[in-house]
Amino acid sequence: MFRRLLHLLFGLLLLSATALAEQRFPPPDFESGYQLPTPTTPAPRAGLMQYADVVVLLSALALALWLVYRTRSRRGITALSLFSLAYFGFYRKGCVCAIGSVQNVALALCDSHYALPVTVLIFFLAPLTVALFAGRAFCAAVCPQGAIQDLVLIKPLKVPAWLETPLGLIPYLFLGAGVCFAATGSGFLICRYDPLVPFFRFNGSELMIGLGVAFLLAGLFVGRPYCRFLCPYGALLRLATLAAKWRVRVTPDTCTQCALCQHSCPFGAMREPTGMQKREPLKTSRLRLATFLLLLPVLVGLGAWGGSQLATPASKFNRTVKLAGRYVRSLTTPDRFPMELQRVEANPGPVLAKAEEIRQQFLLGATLFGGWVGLVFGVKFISLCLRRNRTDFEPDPGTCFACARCFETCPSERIRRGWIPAELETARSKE
Amino acid sequence: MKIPLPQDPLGRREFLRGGVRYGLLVGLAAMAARAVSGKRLVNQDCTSQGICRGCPDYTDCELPQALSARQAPPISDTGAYEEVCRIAGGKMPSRSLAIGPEDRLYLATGNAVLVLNQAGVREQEWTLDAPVCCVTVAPDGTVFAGLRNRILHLDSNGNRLADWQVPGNRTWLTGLAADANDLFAADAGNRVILRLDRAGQCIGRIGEKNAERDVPGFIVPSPYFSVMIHPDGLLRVNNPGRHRVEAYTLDGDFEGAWGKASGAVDGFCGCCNPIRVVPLPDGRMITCEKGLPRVKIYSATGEFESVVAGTNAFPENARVGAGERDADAALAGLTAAVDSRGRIAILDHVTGAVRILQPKAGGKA
Amino acid sequence: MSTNPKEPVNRRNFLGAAARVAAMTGVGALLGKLAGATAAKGTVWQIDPAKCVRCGKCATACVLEQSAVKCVHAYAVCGYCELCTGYFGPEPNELTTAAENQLCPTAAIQRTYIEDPYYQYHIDEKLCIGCAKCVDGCNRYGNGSLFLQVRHDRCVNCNECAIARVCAGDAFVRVPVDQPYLLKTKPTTS
Amino acid sequence: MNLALINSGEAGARRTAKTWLITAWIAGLFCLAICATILYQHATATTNDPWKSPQLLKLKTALAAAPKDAQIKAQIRDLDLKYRQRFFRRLALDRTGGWLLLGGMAVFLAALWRAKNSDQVLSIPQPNLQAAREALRVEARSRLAVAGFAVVCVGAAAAFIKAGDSKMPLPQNPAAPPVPAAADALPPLAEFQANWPRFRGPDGSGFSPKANPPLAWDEGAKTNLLWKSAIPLPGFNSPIVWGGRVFLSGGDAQKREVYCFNAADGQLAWRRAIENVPGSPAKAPEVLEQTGVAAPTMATDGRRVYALFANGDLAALGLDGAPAWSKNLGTPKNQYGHATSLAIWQGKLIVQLDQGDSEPANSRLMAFDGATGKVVWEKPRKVPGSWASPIVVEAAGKAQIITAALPSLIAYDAVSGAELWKADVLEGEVAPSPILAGGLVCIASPSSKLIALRPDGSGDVTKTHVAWSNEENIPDVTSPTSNGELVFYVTSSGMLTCLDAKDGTKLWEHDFGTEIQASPGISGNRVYIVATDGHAWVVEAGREFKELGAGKLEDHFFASPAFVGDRLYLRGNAALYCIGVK
Repeated sequence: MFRRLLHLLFGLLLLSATALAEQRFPPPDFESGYQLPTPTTPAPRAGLMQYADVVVLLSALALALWLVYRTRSRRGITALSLFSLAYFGFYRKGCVCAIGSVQNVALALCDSHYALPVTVLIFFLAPLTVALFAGRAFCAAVCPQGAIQDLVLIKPLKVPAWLETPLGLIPYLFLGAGVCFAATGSGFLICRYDPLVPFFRFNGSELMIGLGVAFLLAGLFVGRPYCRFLCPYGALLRLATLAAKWRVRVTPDTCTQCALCQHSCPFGAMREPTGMQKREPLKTSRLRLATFLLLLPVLVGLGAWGGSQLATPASKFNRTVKLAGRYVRSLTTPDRFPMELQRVEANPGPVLAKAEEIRQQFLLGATLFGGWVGLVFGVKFISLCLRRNRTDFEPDPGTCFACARCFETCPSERIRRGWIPAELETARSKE
Repeated sequence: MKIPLPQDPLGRREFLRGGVRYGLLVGLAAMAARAVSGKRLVNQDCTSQGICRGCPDYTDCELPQALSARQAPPISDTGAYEEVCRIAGGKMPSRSLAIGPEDRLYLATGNAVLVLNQAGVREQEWTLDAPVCCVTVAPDGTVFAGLRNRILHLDSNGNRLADWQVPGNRTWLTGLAADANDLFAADAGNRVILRLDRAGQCIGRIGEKNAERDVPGFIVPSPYFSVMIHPDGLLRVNNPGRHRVEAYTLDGDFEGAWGKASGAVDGFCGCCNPIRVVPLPDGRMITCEKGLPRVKIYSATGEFESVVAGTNAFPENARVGAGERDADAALAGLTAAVDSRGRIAILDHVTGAVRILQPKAGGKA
Repeated sequence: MSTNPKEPVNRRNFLGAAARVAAMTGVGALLGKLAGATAAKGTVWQIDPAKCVRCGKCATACVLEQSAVKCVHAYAVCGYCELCTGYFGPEPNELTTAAENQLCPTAAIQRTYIEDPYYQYHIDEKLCIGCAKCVDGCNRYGNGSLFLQVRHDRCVNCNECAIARVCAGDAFVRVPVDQPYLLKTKPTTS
Repeated sequence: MNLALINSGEAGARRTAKTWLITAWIAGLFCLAICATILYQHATATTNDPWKSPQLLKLKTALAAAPKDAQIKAQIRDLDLKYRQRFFRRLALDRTGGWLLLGGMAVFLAALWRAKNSDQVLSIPQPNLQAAREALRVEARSRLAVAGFAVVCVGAAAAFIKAGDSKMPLPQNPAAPPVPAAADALPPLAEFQANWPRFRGPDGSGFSPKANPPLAWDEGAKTNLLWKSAIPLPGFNSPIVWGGRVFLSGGDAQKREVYCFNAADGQLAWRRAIENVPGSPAKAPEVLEQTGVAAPTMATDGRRVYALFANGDLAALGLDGAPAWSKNLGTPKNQYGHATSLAIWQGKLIVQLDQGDSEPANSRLMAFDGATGKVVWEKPRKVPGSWASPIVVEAAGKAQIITAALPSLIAYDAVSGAELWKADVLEGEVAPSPILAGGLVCIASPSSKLIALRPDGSGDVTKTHVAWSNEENIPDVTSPTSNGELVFYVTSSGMLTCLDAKDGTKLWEHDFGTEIQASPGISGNRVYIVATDGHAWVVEAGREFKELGAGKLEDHFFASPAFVGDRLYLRGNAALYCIGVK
C-alpha cells in the first residue's frame, strides 16, 4: 500500500516536471482567432465496472447454488441462464470469461512482465472453488457459452457412451495446449478458438462464425457440444468436482430406480446402479487394472518424448520465433512483406536471442504437455477399469452440469412438489 | 406427505466454521508460497504482453542505437558527386552542420557543438546548457550557436562572447547565417527571419506577411527553416509550406522565388520541403529535403541541375517518419554545407553521420 | 477437515475431504505466487504511435467488422498545410476535396478552410476504418499529427487483441484503464 | 402408465404443438433469409471495397496519365461514392441483421421448445434386459475408442511435426550473425569485393576503395579499439572477413585449428580442429619458428572457408564451422615452412605448392572445386620452394593466375591452368607477392628491384613486356600495395616508398625507423602501415607524404591488415584486434 502511494507521488512529480520542461513547436499563429480543437478520447468502461462484473459473477454463482440445491428449480436455472447470456454474453461480449482466464493465470505465472488484473484472477478462482465444494454450478447457469448451448438444445440425441469417453478427453488436451501457449507468451489459443464469442459480438472472422454456427447447429441435437468436448475450463472444473463435498442428487427420497432421470439427461451424466451391471471375473479385471497401472508411466514417458518433438514446429506459432525465422530466411530469399522485418533488421541480435529463449521454453512446455497427454490417456484407461458401487441412479459429478432437468422427471420429486398425488405413489409401491 | 430436501441444508454455524477453516488454509498456503517464491514486482516495461504504466515520455528519447549502427550505402552511383569520407555519428541527435575556417566541421549534436577536423577527428567539444538547434560560423571565425530561443556567440575555442535571449514565447530558432556585420536567425516558431547586429539587437524582421510590401509570408509547419546569404548579396530562405526558395534583400524586400511541389526529381516532395537551402560559391544552390531524403543542386535561377545524393543513400532517414516521436523531437532531415574546396558535407540527422562528397573527376559539377 | 458430522466417515468422504484440502492449499499457493504479479486496475489495449509502422492491418484484423482502431488528429502538432500528404495522395491532381484527389478510401477526413494559407483536417470517426493510409502520408512527409489509436468506445477489449497478434510493428501495448490513450500531445503545456 | 396425460388433454396438446411448430418454421425461415442476405452482401461487396477496387485503381492510374480528363474524374467520383455507400450500407446491415437474427433465433427456439413440451409424453422406460451385458460391452468399446483416439492424436502430432519442418531456421549462437543457407550459386561479385575474402583483399593488392577505418587508435587510451580477442594458437596468417565473421587459422606441432570471430563483438563464434585428415603425416613438419605451421592465409568463396597448413593439410569448412571436406597434399619440402596463401576464383580454390631447396621437386599449381574438393586441374612447376602468394587478375581478356617463384613470374589461365606467359625477373628467396597496379603486374624481386610487367604477352616476355623497374629501397619480405595510381612498399627496416604506377618514378620516401614485417594496405585514400612493435601509421595515398594519423597496440604484428566497412582488423601474435569508431 505504502509502496503504491510512493509510486503515485513519484508519478505526479514526474508529470509536473515534464509539463514544465515540455515545449512544443508552435502551430501557426491564426489571425482569424481559430482555436485549436482537442482530439476526443472516449473513455473505456470504467475500471470500477470490472468489480461490478465480479459482484455479478459471485451473485450469479450463489444464486445458481441456491437454485440447484435448495429450490431445485429448472425454471429458475433457465431464467438465470438467460440473464447470464444477456449480461456476460451480449452485454460484456464474452470477455473476460472464466474459460479464457486460465491463460492469463498461466501467463502471469511464467512472464514477469505481465500484471494479472485481480478481477481476472477472481473469474478464474471463484467457479473453481465452488466446483471444489458443490460441483459445476458455474456451468449450469453462469457461463454464457454454456447458457447459449443449453438454450438451443431442442431435441437431445444420445451420444453413445463409447464415443463420449474419448471425445471427453479433448478438453484436457486443449487445456494443456492452451496453457503451454499462454505460458510461453505465444498467444491465447483458447480465446482465439472460442466458437461462441463471435455471436456475442455480432462480429468475427468467417472461420470462427462458421465454427460457431456448426457448434450451435450440433447443439440443437447434442447437448452442449462445446462444454463437453472442447471447453478447457470444464476440464479443470471436472477435476475439481472429484473433491466435491456436495453433489447433485436426483431424488429427494429413496430412488425407485425408474431410470426416468437417466433418460432425461441430455448430457449422458447419469450413472445407473451397479447392481444392474454384470460383473466380470475378478481375476480378469484385476489383471487388466494391473496392466494399465504399469502402462501409465510408459504412456507419460512416451508422451513427454513425443511432446519434445513437437516443440520446434509448435514454437513457430510464436510471433517472435516466426519473425526471427523469417529474418533468417530473408537473408537468402527476399521476404514478401518486409515491413515486419524492419525492426529485426535494425538490430537482429536481441530478437534472435529472444527467439532462442522462447524455443527453449517451448521445449520444456511441449515436453510437459506431452507428459500431460500421456497422463490423461493413462488415467482414463485406469478409470475405465475401476468400478464404484452405486445403489441408486446418481449423476457423475464430473460431467453433470447441474442443469436441473432430471429433478422434474423424478417421480418422488414430482410428488414432493405436489404435481402428482402421493396416493398414486403409495399405490404404486404397494403393487 | 411431504418429502424433505435431499440434503440437509447447511447450518449457518457449520458454514462459518468451514469458511474460517478453509480461509485459514488458503491464507497459510498463500503466505508460504509467497515466502518461497519471493517478492516479485511487475516489470514496468512496455511489451506487448506487459502492461505499460504511466505516461510515455517521448522527449527524452535517445536515438535508437540500432539505427546508427546500420551502414548506409556509399553515395557514388547517382549524380555528379561521390562519397570520399564518412564520419560516423554519435548517440545524440544531430541537427545542424556548418563549415568554418580550415574546413573544420561544426556539428550541433545534443547539447553540444562538436568541432571536427577535415578527417573527422574530434578537436573540440563545447557543451552548452540546452539542446543546440543550429550553428553557423561568421567570416571572422567566431561561432554562433542557436538554442531554442537563445543565441550564443562563441570564439573559436568555445569561450562564450555573448548570450542573447531572443524574445517571444513562440521563438524556435532553426537556422543561422552570419556575414561580417549582421546575423540572420530563422525563427520557425514565429515564421520570420530576424536580423541582429553584433550587439544582439534585432534590427529587422524579414519575411513577415505583408501585402503592402508584397511579402507572402512563410509557411513553416515544422522546425525546418533556414536562411543563407547568397553570393549575390541577397538572402535565400526556404519556404517549406510553399515548396519554394525565396530571395530577400537584407532589408526585407521580397525579390522573387522559385520551386514547385512535386515528387518528381525537379520538384520538392511531400507537404513541406525544401528544409534547407545552401548556396555554392558560384551561385548555384543545394537543397535538402525530408520525407524522400535527397540533396539536389539548382542553378542560381532555380532550374534543376543534378542530384547530389538520392533517397537510397539515406535508408534510415527515409524510414524514420517525423511522427515516430513527438514532432518536437523530429528526427528526419538532412543538412548540407560546402567547404572551401567545393566539397559538400551532408549531415544525416537520423544517424548523425556526416558524408563528405566531392565532385566526380570529369563529371560536371 | 469439515466433514459433516452427520455423514458417516467412510473412505470416499475421507478421500474427498483430503482432496479438497489439497486443492484449497493449491489455490492458496497460487494466490501467494501471484501476489506480486496482480494489478488492481484493469488494462486496455492501445497503440504506441512511436512503434506503429502503418502496415494497415488494424483495418482488417480487428474482431469488429469496422475496426476499433481509428485515426486521431493531434491538432497541436498539425501544420495546417494546404498540401497535406495525409489528405492528398501522391501527386494530387488538384488541391480540392474531389474524390480523385483524396487519399482516404472512405472520405473520412474533412478539409475545411480556415484562413490563408491554412486548412483544418478533421477525422469523421464514423467513417474512419483505421487503414492508416493518411497516417503514413502524414508521418512520412509531415509532422505526424495523424496517428492511430484504439477507440475505447468501440473496442471490446478482447483478452487477446486480434490486431496485436498480427501487428507488424509490435505496437500494441496494454495500458492502465485510467490512462487509456497514448496521444502525441500531452495533456498539459506550459 | 402415462403420467403426462394426467396434466393435459391429448388433443389440445397436439393442437398447441402444431401451432408452435409452424411458428418455429416461420422463425427459422426468417433467420435463414437474413443469413442469406448478409452472406450475399458480403460476397458482392468485399471485392469492391473502396480501397481495394481494381476498377478505381485503374481509373486513378488513367487520371495520372491524363490529368485534365474531366470524364475520368467524373467516373472516379461516381464509382467512389457508389462503393463507399455500399460499404457503409453493408456495415449497417450487419448490425441490424445481427439483432434481427438474434430475435428470430429466440422466437425459433422458444417455439420449438413449446412445441416439444406440449407434445411431451413421459413414460417409464422399460427395463432393459440386456443392460448388464451391454455395460460390459460399452466398457470394452470405450477402451478401444480411447486407444483409437490416442492413435489419432499420435498421427496428428506426427503430421504436425512433419508439416512443420522441425528444423528451426535459427542460428545456434544467436549472437553470431546467421549464416546464409549454402546455395550452389556463388555470392555476387559485389559481395566478394565488399568483404576481405583472401590474403590482402579481394584482388590481393591490399586495396579497398570503399573501406573507411579510423585514422587513429590507441589501446592504452582505449580509443577506437572496438574489441580484442585472444587467438588460441599462434599463426602468421592474416585475417579474412566475410559477412560479419572474421576467420583465422592457428596451429602448433600437435594441433591445427580454424577460428571464427563475430565481427560485431569479437566473440569466438566457433573453433574447429583440423584432424583426421586422410593421409596427414603423423609427424609435424620441420618448420622455423618464424614461419610456424599456420602461415598460409585462408580464403573463402562466401560459402565455405579454406585453410592450408604447413603439413599439407587442406580443409574446407562451412561458414558455421561444419567440415565440408579435407585432404592432405603431402608435406611441402620447404626449409622455412610452407607460407604461400590460398587464392580463390569463381568457386575454385587455387593452391600454389612450390617446394624443394634449390632443385625443383614436385612443385605444382592446383585448382580444386570448392564445393567438393575435387581437383579441377593441376600443373607441374619447374621451380623450387617459394613464399609468395598467387593472385588472380583479369587482364588481356582472361582471368590469369600470377605466381612468383625463383626465377620466374608465371601466369596461368584460371579456367584451364594453361601457362600463358612467364618472365624470368626474380632472384633470391621469393617472398613478396605480385600485385596488380594500374593494369601492370608489379613484383618485388627481394632486395633488388621492383618490376612492372604488361600482362598481355605470351610465352617468355622477359625482354618484351617489362614496363618499368625501380631499384630503390626494395623490400625482402613484404609485398607492395597500390590503388592503381601509386605503388607503395615498405622495407623491413621501415622505409616507405611511393612510386608512380605509370612509369615507376619515385615520388617520395619516408623512414619510420622501426622494423616492419607486415605488408601495407590502402583503404580509400589512406595507406596503413603496421610495424612489428604495434605502432602504426596512416599516410595519405597521395603524391606527397602526409601523415594523417597513428595507432598503437600492445602486441607484435606480422600479418597484413584487413579493411572491411568502417573497420580495420589486425592480427597480432596474441590477439585479433578490431579498429573502428564506436
